[in-house]
Order: sequence, then structure tokens, then C-alpha cells
Amino acid sequence: MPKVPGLVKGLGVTFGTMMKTFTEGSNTVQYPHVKETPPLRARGVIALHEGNCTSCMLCVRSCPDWCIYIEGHKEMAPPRRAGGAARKVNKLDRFDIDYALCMYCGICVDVCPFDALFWSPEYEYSEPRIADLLHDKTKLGEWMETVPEAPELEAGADKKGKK
Amino acid sequence: MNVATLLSADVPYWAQSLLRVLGGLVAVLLPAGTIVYLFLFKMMSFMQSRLGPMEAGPQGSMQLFAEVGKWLQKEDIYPARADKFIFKLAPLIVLASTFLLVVVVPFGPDALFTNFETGVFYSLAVSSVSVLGILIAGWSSANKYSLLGGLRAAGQLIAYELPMVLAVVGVVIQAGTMNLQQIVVAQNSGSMFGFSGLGNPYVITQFIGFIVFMIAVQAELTQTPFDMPIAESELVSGYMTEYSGFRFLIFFIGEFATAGVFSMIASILFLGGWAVPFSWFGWTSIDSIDNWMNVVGPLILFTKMIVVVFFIMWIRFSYPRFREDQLQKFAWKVLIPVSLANIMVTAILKVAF
Amino acid sequence: MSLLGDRQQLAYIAAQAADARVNVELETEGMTLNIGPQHPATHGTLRIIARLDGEQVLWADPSCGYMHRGYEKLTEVRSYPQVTALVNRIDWLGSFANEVPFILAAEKLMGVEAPSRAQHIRTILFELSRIANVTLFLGDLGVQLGAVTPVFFAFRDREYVLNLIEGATGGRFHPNFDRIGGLKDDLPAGFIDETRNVMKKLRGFCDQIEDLLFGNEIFQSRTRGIGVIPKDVALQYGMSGANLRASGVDWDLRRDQKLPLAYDKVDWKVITHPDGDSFARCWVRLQEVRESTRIVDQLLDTIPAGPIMAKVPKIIKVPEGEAWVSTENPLGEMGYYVVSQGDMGPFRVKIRSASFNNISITPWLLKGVYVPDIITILASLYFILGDIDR
Amino acid sequence: MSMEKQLKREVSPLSSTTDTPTETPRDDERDAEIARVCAALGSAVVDSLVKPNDDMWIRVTADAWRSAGETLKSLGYTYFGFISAIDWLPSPYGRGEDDPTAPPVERSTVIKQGYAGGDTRFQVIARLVQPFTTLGINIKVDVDDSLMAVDSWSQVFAGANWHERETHEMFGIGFNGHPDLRNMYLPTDFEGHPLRKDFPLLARMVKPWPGIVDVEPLPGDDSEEEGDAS
Repeated sequence: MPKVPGLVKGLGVTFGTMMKTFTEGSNTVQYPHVKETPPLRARGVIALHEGNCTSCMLCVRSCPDWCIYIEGHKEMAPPRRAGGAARKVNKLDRFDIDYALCMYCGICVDVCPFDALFWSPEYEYSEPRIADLLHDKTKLGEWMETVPEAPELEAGADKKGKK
Repeated sequence: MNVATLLSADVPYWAQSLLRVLGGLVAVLLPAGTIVYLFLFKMMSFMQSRLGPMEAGPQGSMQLFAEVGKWLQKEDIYPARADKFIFKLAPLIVLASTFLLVVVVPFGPDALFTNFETGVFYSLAVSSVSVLGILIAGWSSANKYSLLGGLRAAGQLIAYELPMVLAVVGVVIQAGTMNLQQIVVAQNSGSMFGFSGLGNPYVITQFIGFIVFMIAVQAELTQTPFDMPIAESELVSGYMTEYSGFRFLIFFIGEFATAGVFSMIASILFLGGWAVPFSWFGWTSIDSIDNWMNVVGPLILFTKMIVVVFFIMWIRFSYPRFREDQLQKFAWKVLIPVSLANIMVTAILKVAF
Repeated sequence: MSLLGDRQQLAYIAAQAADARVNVELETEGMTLNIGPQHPATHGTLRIIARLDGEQVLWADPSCGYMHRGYEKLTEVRSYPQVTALVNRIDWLGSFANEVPFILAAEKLMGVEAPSRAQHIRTILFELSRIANVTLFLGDLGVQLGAVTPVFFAFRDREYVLNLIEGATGGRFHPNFDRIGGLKDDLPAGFIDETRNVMKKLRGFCDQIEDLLFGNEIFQSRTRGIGVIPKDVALQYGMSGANLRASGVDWDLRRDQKLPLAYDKVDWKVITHPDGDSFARCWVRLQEVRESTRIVDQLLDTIPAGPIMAKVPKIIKVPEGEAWVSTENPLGEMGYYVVSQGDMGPFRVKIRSASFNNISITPWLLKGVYVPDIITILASLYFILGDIDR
Repeated sequence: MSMEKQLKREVSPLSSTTDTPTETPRDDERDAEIARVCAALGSAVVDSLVKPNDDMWIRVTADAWRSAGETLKSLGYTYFGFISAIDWLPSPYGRGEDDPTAPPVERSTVIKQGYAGGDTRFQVIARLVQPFTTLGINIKVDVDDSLMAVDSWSQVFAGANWHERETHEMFGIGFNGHPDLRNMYLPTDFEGHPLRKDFPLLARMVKPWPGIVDVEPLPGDDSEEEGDAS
């Protein structure tokens, strides 16, 4: 069989793709109407579980971009059990993440010792002005609802090793 | 009412002129719009596994109007060191050459702007006018990319004018006329080896001429693989680099309208033009053709044009581009000898039979 | 090969002579063309100042720095985990591959080694990022040469790979998944099957690109014999990766270097090409994508069970010392020379990025070529601005 | 804490081949190679070091820098890796995490040299590799503080050209015989040499570290003490 010239083959490829798009549909989705679901682990936005945060500053100090701001004060809380001593608790006044600076590395989520920070796959939070990307703790708390369960692991994973 | 009567002396001169201007606008803008939507927006997207514009109108069909609206709103910018008069003139010259070209295209037995005896000669001549526009656009932009683009365009269009003319010569020899209308008639009233069911479209007898002509058209239209004057990845946009807004729109329309008109000329020269083979309806000459062909004829021509443009665009979206020197070599060392040989063979056969 | 090299040399001499002659006879001068920093063909912000005689280049001088981010300085104020997030951004198309040599250098200094499951997964992700990177190269190559369609094919099929990387690491472009001593997390369920499907699709993509682009006679006439780099010149300039292998040097750090990665456990071969021209460089990359899909397929079969993290202290301090680790990244040899003085962060990191060396050959290579060949040569050398400027 | 002590103990004394701990594995290939290199270079070698199964370092005298490159090239080290420099001065700014309101922190200015030793603040380091064996060697040379220049390698290895330009602008080290020491990255009128340790990193100076706030250590967890640089 004689060799098909490359010029003809190339035309075949584009024509084939055109017919495929006609019959099987395109590979793109019409974004505002159809939305693709990001994977469970997708690093979309950082959500804050305020109750767990003790304002220990670990996330602030390990952030490479210095984009987390925490202010807290200490409060005396009533004792857990009747008759116990009053406890000192750190109360969170401010927890801001500047998403204009954040580079989504996830170090803050990793270092948090009390499971107060989570990744959510939510991604639709662009703002027309850069200053509006500084989100406070209420906004970060709202994203808690979108945090998914961690995915199942692949076979052979050492499940004990997880914290 | 016969179109011929419309264009005859009964109708006042201003009405005739208005009709011709309107007809010219339709003949230029309608193909351009169709080509842009059908091929640039949709076919290219489908070849790339995507859908193209979908938001404006059903299936994005109003996208072009949105684009035109966008271009018209844009600020009229020109470079500080540009030669402003020439800079503004250039897109008009390019578009004007398209309008000049459409003048000789016959759309039906009587639906034509002018029945020019040397239509072939005229059309090939005015098609080179656009080179002038491109050259001065490149020169007056005061931009080195534009200058390179303009010079490339000049070199390229001159190189490809010749094979195009030589390719058409075969048709002219076979038809024995330079009148485009008569070339259409000659193709559809002719017969191949006594079989007249298909007429005698010259794409079969003049196949080499057709291929050379289409390659030359591809180069003349500066479509990939001959788009060095624009060469987006090398010269940014070549001679169009400094144009924006309305002036760019004119270049843009000019590009696709010229593609349409050239495809019409190709269908007239090689594919039988507006007509169907005369034997289908028992016509014998152009005078015996039914009047409805003045309406159906343009549609037939339009369909043939779309088919021809499909091939032009298909190649455009599939191939990489040549280098300037390779293109020149290809024109002078391959196309011109081939088309000369084609002329010789045609002439010998013409004399022989 | 030598013949082509001679031809280039002759073209250069002819250009010089033509320039001199024209200058003397017609008193014309050449034209200086400024390509970039914002130009469709410069993949970002590389600037090339070219002196032209007509369409022929007399000399060309690349000028970088429009995207210099000072990573070597930034690493000095960051701790080791923070540097990993930073170096993601060097070659942003194959980010995971940037993390690996740095982490390996830190591990070498600390004397720890990742468990074998982690090494396997590292290798898989390393190859996936190579596929994602080179896939885009193959598409972009088309655009540089004027073909619009391949790039959309490339984006289409790279998307599958990015989805895999995102599914496993959480980041499409910047995974930041590697940790000293192992990985951040294990693979999610379903990753293996999904990856197998995607690898099949990518082999289809390679066939498509081969038909659409590499088999095309116009493409071949544009790339063959253009920008020939002989073997010894390539070594002198420190070219690496596919650029070096396209010059006939059979050298691949994945095979020739002993690193704690899983390359020795699979059957694959190093692709070389004797020509050293632009076509060879592109062709080698295309074949390497195929080879990478094979590597991934084999690795998927043999992932060992076990932990993914070695025992390392929670607060990482790296003992004093110096270490050099380089790996075969999508763009070529990427190495980190890490100097530690026992702190939380490195004392000095020299980032030896592949594109910097690869592109430093351009003043030599661009002499005597035509303007369109500048684009061909730059495209075939394949640089990423972040990888030049760091 | 115990882990850290252990690590500190394990750090081997730097420089000088004789001090390597006896229990480390031997690497005959690299030992033979470094002997071959030292013999070829002769008195140019000031110091050398082999880390078994890892890498080789040599330090040459400044006078012999260029000839060392040529000799190594003739010994088979034809693949050019990189040229750069190291500023051994500890950074006077730390990690930029100081409290601007507090009195300035006193930091040590004692220079700790790296492998194969050194006498000066700046050292130029280059890496060459033998193709096909991937045996690499790191070559260091001291840069005299008053001269601030060494010979250029650009005639020996063509690829050194750009690396030397980069080193020149980043460290202010000159390269004698280099054809064209223009700035590679920085604007022509840029003042200062960014990779010198005493060049402040402005990004860390323009705003105070958000982690300066005092917090009490968490009960039962003293780890964040180490995260506090001040």
C-alpha cells in the first residue's frame, strides 16, 4: 500500500475530530450553564471551623506569604464540670485570609494542630476589586459547609499513618 | 418580473444604481458573514473539539454582530509616527478591491452587475489592487512587523498572481471566451464524451488548472499555509498589527469577503457557476433559460462557494505555514511550470479536437 | 549532521558577507527587530533583539529578566516546606517535577529516604507532570509554526492529566504534594483505573499529533535542518533533556543516575535522534510522551503497599552540609545545590534550571537563520520563562 | 528536642577528607576519580572532599581557576552544569521576621564555611559532569574581597557566559576576560547585588510579620517555640 501523504492525513485528523464533535459532543462545557465538579481534594478555598481555632498562630507563622492575620484575646470560661477551676481560653477576634496574596500551598491547613482549617473545592469567589479578596472569619466559616469528606484511599494505603 | 427588465432603461437610473449598490453589498457582506460564522466560528471549533461561540443568539449565530458592535465601539488608534492619511486609506483600498471584483461575477442568466467581455482579465487585474492596500498598510504603520508583513504580502501576492493567471488560461482556451457568463454557459451546455448529463465542468478537464488555481487563491487570500504576511506567531499580525477597531473590521471583512468572491470565481471557472447542466431542463442557450434561475442561480452559486470555502478553511485549520523563501520556491519552481505545461497540453488538445 | 552544521555556518558567513557588501555598495543598514517581551511566540516575556538583513538574522541577543522573581533570594527566608510551594512555580507546566529534586536534596542532607510506596507515587506524578508539560509543547509547536488546531488538542488532552494530578494532590498546577520524607497524602481511590484510561487517551493524542503535525510535509520542511546543534556544542552549553538527546547524546538522568525513584523498576528506553535539528528535538519529545505513558502504566501495576511517610521530626531542621540533586525534568536537567547551616530554612539554594542553559545557546544558534526560523528554533528548544528567569 | 541533639551530633566536621567518620561506606570510584583530578591539577588544589556515593568537591586557588576548568575539561568533564557563587556571611536580617518596634536583633557575623573549606566571604562554585558516567564534581574558588573577581570560564565552556553574567549582577563578582558582563535580569541602572546576604529582601521589610503577636504556648506542646524566630 502506498504511503498516504502527511498532508492528507492531517486533513483526515481535523475532519475526523469535526465529525466526532458533531456526533459525540465537544470536550468543553458551557461554563456558567454547566459546571464541572472539582475533585474532593481540590484546593479551592480555605474554610475555617471557628470553634476549633485557639489562635495559636501556627498557621500565621508558617504561611510563606504572610497572608493570614489573627488577633485573639484570652477569656475566662466557666469550668467544664461543676466545682472545677475556671479555664483560660483563647478567643478569636479576627481571622482574615488575604486571597490576593495566598498561593494555595496548603501549609496552614497541614500545620493546624486542632483541625480548624480545611480545604473546600469551592472556586467561585472572584471579586472585581483586589481589596475585597481579604475574607474574614464569617465568610471563611460559611465555606465550612462546602468542605467534603476526605476521599477513600487507593488499595495498599497505610491507613494507620493518617492523623 | 424579469431582472433584465429591472436593469433595463425602463427603470430610472437612480433606482438602477441603488439596486446595484445594494446587490453589491449583499454579494460581499452576506458571504463574508456566512463564512465567518460557519467556518471561522463553528467549523474551526468543531475541528478542535469545542463548540465555539454559543451565547449570542441560537448557537451563537449573532456573535458576528456582537463582534462588529465591539469593534465599532473601540477607540480609533493610530501610531504617532504613522502616515495618517495613507494609514486610513489602506483598509478601504483592500475592501474596494473586493467590491471591484464582485462586479463581474454572474449570479444568474440575467442577475449580474455587468456583463463584461473580458471578465476573466478584469477580475485577475483588480484582485491585485488589494496588494497595494496591504503594502501601504504595512508601510504607513511605522512598525517593523507591519513593514515585514507588507513586504512579504507584496512578494507573495506577486508570486502567486502569475500561476493564477496561467491556471485560468487553460479555462479560457477551452471555453474560447474571457466572458465569465459565457464560461458558465460553455460548461453547462457542453458535454463530456457525448454524455451531457453533467455538462462539462472544467474541474474535470482542467483538474491541474483547478488545483493550481486553488493553491494560488489560498496564497492570494493569505490563508494558512501561506499566511506569512499575517503570521501571528512571527510578525504578531503582520500588516494589520497597528489596526484596531473599525479599521481592523474593514480588513477583517475584506479578508473573508475576498475569500467568498474568489470562491465564487473559482466555482464559475471550474464548477459550472450558477447554472445546472442545461440538459436537465432542456435548455439550449442562455436565452432559453427560465426566469426562476435568476433566483435559484445565486443560491446554487452560493452553495458551490460554501463548498469551495470549506476546502480553503479546512486546509487553513489543518496545516502549518511555509517559510517565505519556501513559498517563493514553490510558486516559481513548481506551480508556474506545472501551469505552463497545463496550458500547452490544453492548447494541443484544443487544436487536435 | 556535520553537513547541516556546515550549511548553517555557510549561511552565517554568507549573511555577514552580504551585510558588509550591501553596506558598502548601497549604504543601507540592517534593521533591528525587537521581538518581545510581549510577543506571541515568546511563551511569556522573553525578549530577543535581532539584527536583520532583509529576513535574515545577522545576530540575535536574547534578553531575559522580565519575569525574574528572585527565587534564590526568596528561599533564604523560607523554611523547607515553604520552599516546596515556591519552587512549584519555576516550570509551571510541570510543577511536581520541580519539587522532587529539592525534596531529594533535603532528604539527602537529612539522611532520610522516602518509603518505597512514596517513591513509586512520586515517580508516577513526576511522569504525569512530564506528560502534562510536553503535551502542551506539542500543541504549542503547531501554533508557533502556524497550525492552530494542535494546541486545542493539546489543551483537551492535557486536561485529563491535570484532572488526575488535581484529584491526587489537590492542585492542578501547583501540587505542593511532596514532603521531606514522603508525600502529603496517599492516592485517592480510583486513581489507578482513571490513570490507565488517561494514558490510553494520551497515546491516541500522540498518534493524532503525529498525523496532523509531524507527518505533514510542510512541518518537516520548516523544521528539518533548522537550528542544528552538534553534540559537543550541546554539551559545552550544558543543554539537557530532549535537546541534548536530539543531538545524539544518549544520556537520561532518569536512567543514568541513582536516585530514590522507581525508574529502575520499569522497562523503558531512552529516545535519541542523531540529527540535532528542530525536527529531532520535537520528535524526541513526542516519543518521550509515549514512553512516559508506558512508564506510568507499568508503575501503576507495581505500587507496593505500605506507608507514604518516613519518620521525620515535625519541625524540620536540616543538618549542616551541601547537596546537589538533579533530575530529568520535562525541560531538561533541573538541579538544586542546597547549602544548609542547620536552620529551618536553607542557607543558599542555587537553582540550576534547564531552560536557562538551553536558551543560552540561542545567540550562537540564531546566526544566519530567517525570521520564521527564530520562532521554529525557540519553539523547538522549548523553554518556559519561569524556568529561565526563576 | 532529643531528635535535634542527635542530628547535631551526627553532623560531620566540614572540609578536609581525613576527618570523615570511619564508619561511612567507602566509595572507591569517587576516591580514585578525585585522586586523578588532584594529580592532574597539582598544586592548584587547596582542599578536596568526597562524600561517598554522593558527590565530590574540590577547592582550587584563584590563579588556577581558569586552567582548572581547562584541565577538567580535558579529563572528560565536558558537560557544563552551572556557575554560581555563595555569600557565606550570615544574613543580618534573619528571615525578616523581626518586630520593627523592638530594638534591633544582634546576629552573629561569624562565617561558617562549607565543604572543602574557604577563606573568604564569597566563593564561586561551578559544577562539571562527565557525560555518560554522571560523575560530577563541584569546584569552588575563593574570591578575594579586594579584587572581587576571578577569571572567566566563558572561553572554556561556552555555556558559562550567561552563568557568569548572572553571578556578576547578583553577587558583584567580576569575571576577567568575559566578553560582555551586562546585566542579565536586572535593569542596567540597578544598584546593589541582590543575592548578597546584606542586601535586604524588600518584600519582607515593607510590612511587619503577622506572627509577631505574643501568644501563650499551648499546653503540652512546646513545638511552636521553635517557630518563633525573635
